Amino acid sequence: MAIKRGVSLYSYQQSQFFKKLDWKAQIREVREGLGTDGIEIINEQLIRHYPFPSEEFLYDWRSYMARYNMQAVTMDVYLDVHQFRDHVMTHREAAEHLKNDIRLAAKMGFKNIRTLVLVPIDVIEAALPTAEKYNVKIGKEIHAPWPIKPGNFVQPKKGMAAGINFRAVDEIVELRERTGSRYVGLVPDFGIFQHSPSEVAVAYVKRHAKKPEAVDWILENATAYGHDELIDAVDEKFPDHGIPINNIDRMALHKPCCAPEDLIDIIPYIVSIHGKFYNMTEIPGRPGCYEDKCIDYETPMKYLREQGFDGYINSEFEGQRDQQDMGIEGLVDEVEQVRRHHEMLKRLSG
Amino acid sequence: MAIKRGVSLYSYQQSQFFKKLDWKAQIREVREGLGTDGIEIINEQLIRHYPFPSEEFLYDWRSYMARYNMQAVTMDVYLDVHQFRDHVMTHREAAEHLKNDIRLAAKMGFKNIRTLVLVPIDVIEAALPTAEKYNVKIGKEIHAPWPIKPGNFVQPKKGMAAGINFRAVDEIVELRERTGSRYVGLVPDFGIFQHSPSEVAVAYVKRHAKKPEAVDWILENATAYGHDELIDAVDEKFPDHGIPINNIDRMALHKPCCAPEDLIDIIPYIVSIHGKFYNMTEIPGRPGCYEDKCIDYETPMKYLREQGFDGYINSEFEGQRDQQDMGIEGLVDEVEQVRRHHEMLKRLSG
Amino acid sequence: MFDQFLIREDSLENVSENGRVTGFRFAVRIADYRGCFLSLHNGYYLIVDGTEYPNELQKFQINGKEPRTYEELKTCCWEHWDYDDEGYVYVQKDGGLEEGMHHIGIQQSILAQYGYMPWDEEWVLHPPIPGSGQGAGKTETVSFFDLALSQGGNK
Amino acid sequence: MFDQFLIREDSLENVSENGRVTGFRFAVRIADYRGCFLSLHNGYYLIVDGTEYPNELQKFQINGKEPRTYEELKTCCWEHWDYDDEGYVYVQKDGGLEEGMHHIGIQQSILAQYGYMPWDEEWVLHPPIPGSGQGAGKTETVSFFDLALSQGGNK
Ligand SMILES: [Mn+2]
Ligand SMILES: [Mn+2]
Repeated sequence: MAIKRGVSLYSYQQSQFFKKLDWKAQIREVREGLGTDGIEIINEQLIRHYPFPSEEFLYDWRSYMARYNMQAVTMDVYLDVHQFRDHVMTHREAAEHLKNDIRLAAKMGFKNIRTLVLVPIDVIEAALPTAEKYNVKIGKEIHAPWPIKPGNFVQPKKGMAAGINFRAVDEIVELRERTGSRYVGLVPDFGIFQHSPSEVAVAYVKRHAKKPEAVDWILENATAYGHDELIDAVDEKFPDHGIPINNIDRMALHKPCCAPEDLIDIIPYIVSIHGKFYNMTEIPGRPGCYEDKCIDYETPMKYLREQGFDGYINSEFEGQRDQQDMGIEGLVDEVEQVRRHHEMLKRLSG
Repeated sequence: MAIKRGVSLYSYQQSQFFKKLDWKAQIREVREGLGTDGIEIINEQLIRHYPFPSEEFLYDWRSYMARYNMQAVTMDVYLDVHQFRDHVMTHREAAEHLKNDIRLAAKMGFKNIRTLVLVPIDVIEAALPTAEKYNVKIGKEIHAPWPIKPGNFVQPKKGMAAGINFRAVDEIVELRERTGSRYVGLVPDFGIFQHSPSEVAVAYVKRHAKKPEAVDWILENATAYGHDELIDAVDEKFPDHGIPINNIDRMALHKPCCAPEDLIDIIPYIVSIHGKFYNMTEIPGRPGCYEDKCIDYETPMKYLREQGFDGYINSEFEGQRDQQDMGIEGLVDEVEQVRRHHEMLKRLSG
Repeated sequence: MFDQFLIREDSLENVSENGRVTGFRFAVRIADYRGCFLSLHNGYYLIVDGTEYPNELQKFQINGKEPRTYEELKTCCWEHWDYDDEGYVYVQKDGGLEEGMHHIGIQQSILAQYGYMPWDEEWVLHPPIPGSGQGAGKTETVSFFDLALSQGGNK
Repeated sequence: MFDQFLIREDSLENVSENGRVTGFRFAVRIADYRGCFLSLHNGYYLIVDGTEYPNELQKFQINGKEPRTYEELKTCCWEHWDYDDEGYVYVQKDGGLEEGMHHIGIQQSILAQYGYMPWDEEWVLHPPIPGSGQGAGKTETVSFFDLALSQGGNK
C-alpha cells in the first residue's frame, strides 16, 4: 500500500476552454500520459446539463471510465448561496443541494465528494445520512488560509479571509466523533503548505499594477504586518494603487497557514488530497526532476509516507490563470505541468 | 409448488414486426390465451429507446403488468462487443453494460436477467455486486451446442461453435461457490435436448440450396463425421454448394448436446428455463395434444417434476424464421404455436 | 429473417434537393429480432437494375434526424434503432431512377454479436463489406425485390 | 481569467428585427472554470466606443433559447450555463454599430460564491452593478477588445 496518484480535471480547465481536450481526452491523458488511475472532477465543469445530466451522459461516463480502468475518486461540489436570487439559500436548502450532489456522485461511481470549507457544519450533518446510504464520503477541503490547528490565529475582517471559520477542521472531527460516522472527513489542499507567492502570480500582479513598486513593497514588508493592517498600509503608502484585495493577499503570503506536522493527527480523517500547484520548474542540477518553488511538498509527503497514508493525491494545477493575459502564445501547457507534478509525486511517494 | 409456465415475448417477434401484436397485446395473450403469468422479454426488442427508456414507458410497463397480475420473470440481455466501433469493448465496459441492464431490469420489476453464454465469467463477476444490490439474479444461458457436462467434447474451429467455451457451466457453479452468492445461476434452453433438425429448418434450407441433394447427404451422413470434418466433406463432395456454415450445422445435428439427466445436478442453480421450440404438431392418435418432434421435452420434464423444480419455463418459439421466405400467406401463426406449446407444458408439468 | 419484408414495397421514390433530383430512397426494417445500436449498422449491399451502389453513395435516416453516412452512424454508440421502426436508405444518383419497375437486390449489414468472437479485432480495423458474407446479421442472403417507383420518376 | 478570450473576436455583428437594425451582438464565454446557474448571471459592464450600455439595454442568449433579460435570467435557478458553451450578448442600439473597428470594454458579473459571506443579504436586496468591483466572479478587471464589425455595418 502506497500513496496513490490522481488528477483533478480542474488542472485541464484551460485545455477544456479552448476545446483542446474534452473530458475523454483528459481521462486518456491521465491513463496514458501519467500511467495512473485517479480522477477528480468539478461537477459543474464536466457534467453536461448539471445538475440534471441525461442517462446517456451517465452511462457514457461509467463506460469510458471502465474502458481505461479508472477510479472515480472525488467529485468537487459547490455552494452558490444566491442560486435562488430572491433569498439567501437556507442551510436546509444547502443540505438538499449537497444531497443531490451526493446522489449524482454515486451514479458516476465516485467514492467521495469534496465540499468547500465555507459550507456550514450543520449542512454537512444534515446530508450525512444520504452520504451513508449512497456510500459516498463527504470531505471538507482544508484550503489556505484555513489552519488545521487554529492556535492563536486572528480573524481577518477584510476580503475572502473575513469568511473564515477557524474551527472548520475541529468541527469535522467533532461531527465524526459524535456520530461515529466514517462518512465525513477532510480534503487537505497542499496550498496550506505554500510559503511564498508563486513567481507566476507575482509576474501577473506586476503586469497589471499601476504601481509595480507597490507590489515589491508588499513582498518585502508583509512579514511586519497583520492581514488587515497590511491592506491599510498599502492604501496609505500607495494611494490609488488599484491592486484588488485578493491580489494583495496573494502577494502578502509569507508563511504557510499549516505546519507539515499538523497533518499527522488528521491522517485518519483524510478522504483524498488536493495536490495544488502553480508552476513546476526543473530543480537546478537535477535534470528531469521538478518542484514548485513556493509550496513545500517534501516534508508533508514524508509524513504521509511515514504514517502509511495510502489514499489519493490529486494534482490541482492552478497556475494557468496567471498566464492567460499574455495572448494565445503565452498560455501555459497544462498537460506538461501536470506531467511534471506527477514526476514529483512519484518521486516523493516512494 | 409446481413448474410454472411463462412466455418469452421473443416468441411473438413476427407479430410485433408486422404490428399485429404490440407488447401489451402480447401480455394479454399470455394472461387470457394461455391462462398464465410468466413474462420474459428481450430488452432491446421491447423497451422503447433502449437503453434509456422514459419514465413514462417504465411506469406504463409496471402498471400494465400489474393490471394483468403478471410476473416479470427474466429479461434477456445482450453483448454487442462492437458498440463503440473504434475498439472491441473491454471486459470492464461489458460489465458496465451488464450493470446497466441489471438496473433497468430492476426498474421493470424483473427477478432475473439472462446473459448470453458467450459473456466471459469475469464480466459476470464484476456485475455481481450490482445484481445483489438490485435483487436481480444473473442467469447464464446454456444454449446448444454448449454442454452441461463437457466430458470429452472436441472444440470446433469453424462457425459460431468456434466461440464455445465448454467450461461455461462449471465456471458459473464455481463462481457461485466461491462467492457464496445466490445471485448467479443458469438458464438452460430446451434446445440442448434437440436431437434432430426441425422439419421447418430442413424445408427452409432445401428451398434455398443450389443442390438440395447436399442437404439430404448431410442429414444421412452427419453421424459419421466430427464438426469441422463434416464441413470439409460437404465442400469436397458438393463444390460450390453455397450452404452457409450455420445451416450445415443445423442440418448436421443428430444428437442432443446434453443428456436429460445432466439437468439434475444443476437444478439448484436454475434461474428460469427457455422452452425453445420450432414447430408444434399434433401427436398422431392424440387429438389436442402437441409435440415438437425434434426436441425431447418428456424426459427432462420428468426430472424437473421429480426434483421439485418450481420455477418458470418460458416458451421460446423460433420456428417463424424458417417460414418467412414463403410470402405473407406462408407465415406461421405464433399465437397458435405458443398455445400448443403450453398445452404440452401443462400436460408434462402435472 | 424477414428478408422478403425488408423493403416496404410502396416506398421507392426519387429525392430532390433544391429542385434537382439527386437520388432515390426506400423504407427498410431491421432484419433481426431486437433492433441495434446505430453504431452497429454497417450499410447495405445494394444492386439496382444491375448497378451496385456502395455504402459511400448511401445515407441512412432514422429517429427523425437528417440522413447520415455510415461513418457518422459509427459514432452513434448510444442511439438505438428500435425494432419497431422504419428507416430510409437514401442513395445518390444524379437524376434518380426512371419511372416504372426496378429490380433491387439488398443485404443489410448489422455488426450484432452475442459476445466475443475470434474476428473481433479484425472487424475494428476492417469492417466487413456488406454483401461479402460477413457481418450480415440475420439476413443470410441477398434479397431481391421488383418495385415500382412511386413518385418522382425520371422520364 | 480568460479575460482576453471572453469575446469571440469574429463575432461582433449588427442585429435586425423586421428589417430594421436594432442593435448589435457578440459571442462570449464564461470567465470562470465551472459555468454557473443562469440565475447567477448578473450582466455585463459594457462600454463601446466610449458609450456605456447598462444591463437594461442588454439581453443574454444561451441554451438555444431566445435572448432573455437579466430580470428573466434571475428566475432561471435550475438552468445551467455549461462551461463549454458560448452565449451571445445582445445590445439595443437603434441603427446598430457603424462599419469598421470598435473599442469594447467588458466585465462579466456572475454572483458565484463558495459559501456564505457577510454581504449575502445585501446582494439579495441590491445586487452589485456590473463594473462596480463587486460580483465580478473571476474577471477582476474590465477587459478591452478592438473588434471589427463582421456584418451588417451601419453606413
Ligand atoms: Mn483545492
Ligand atoms: Mn434461448
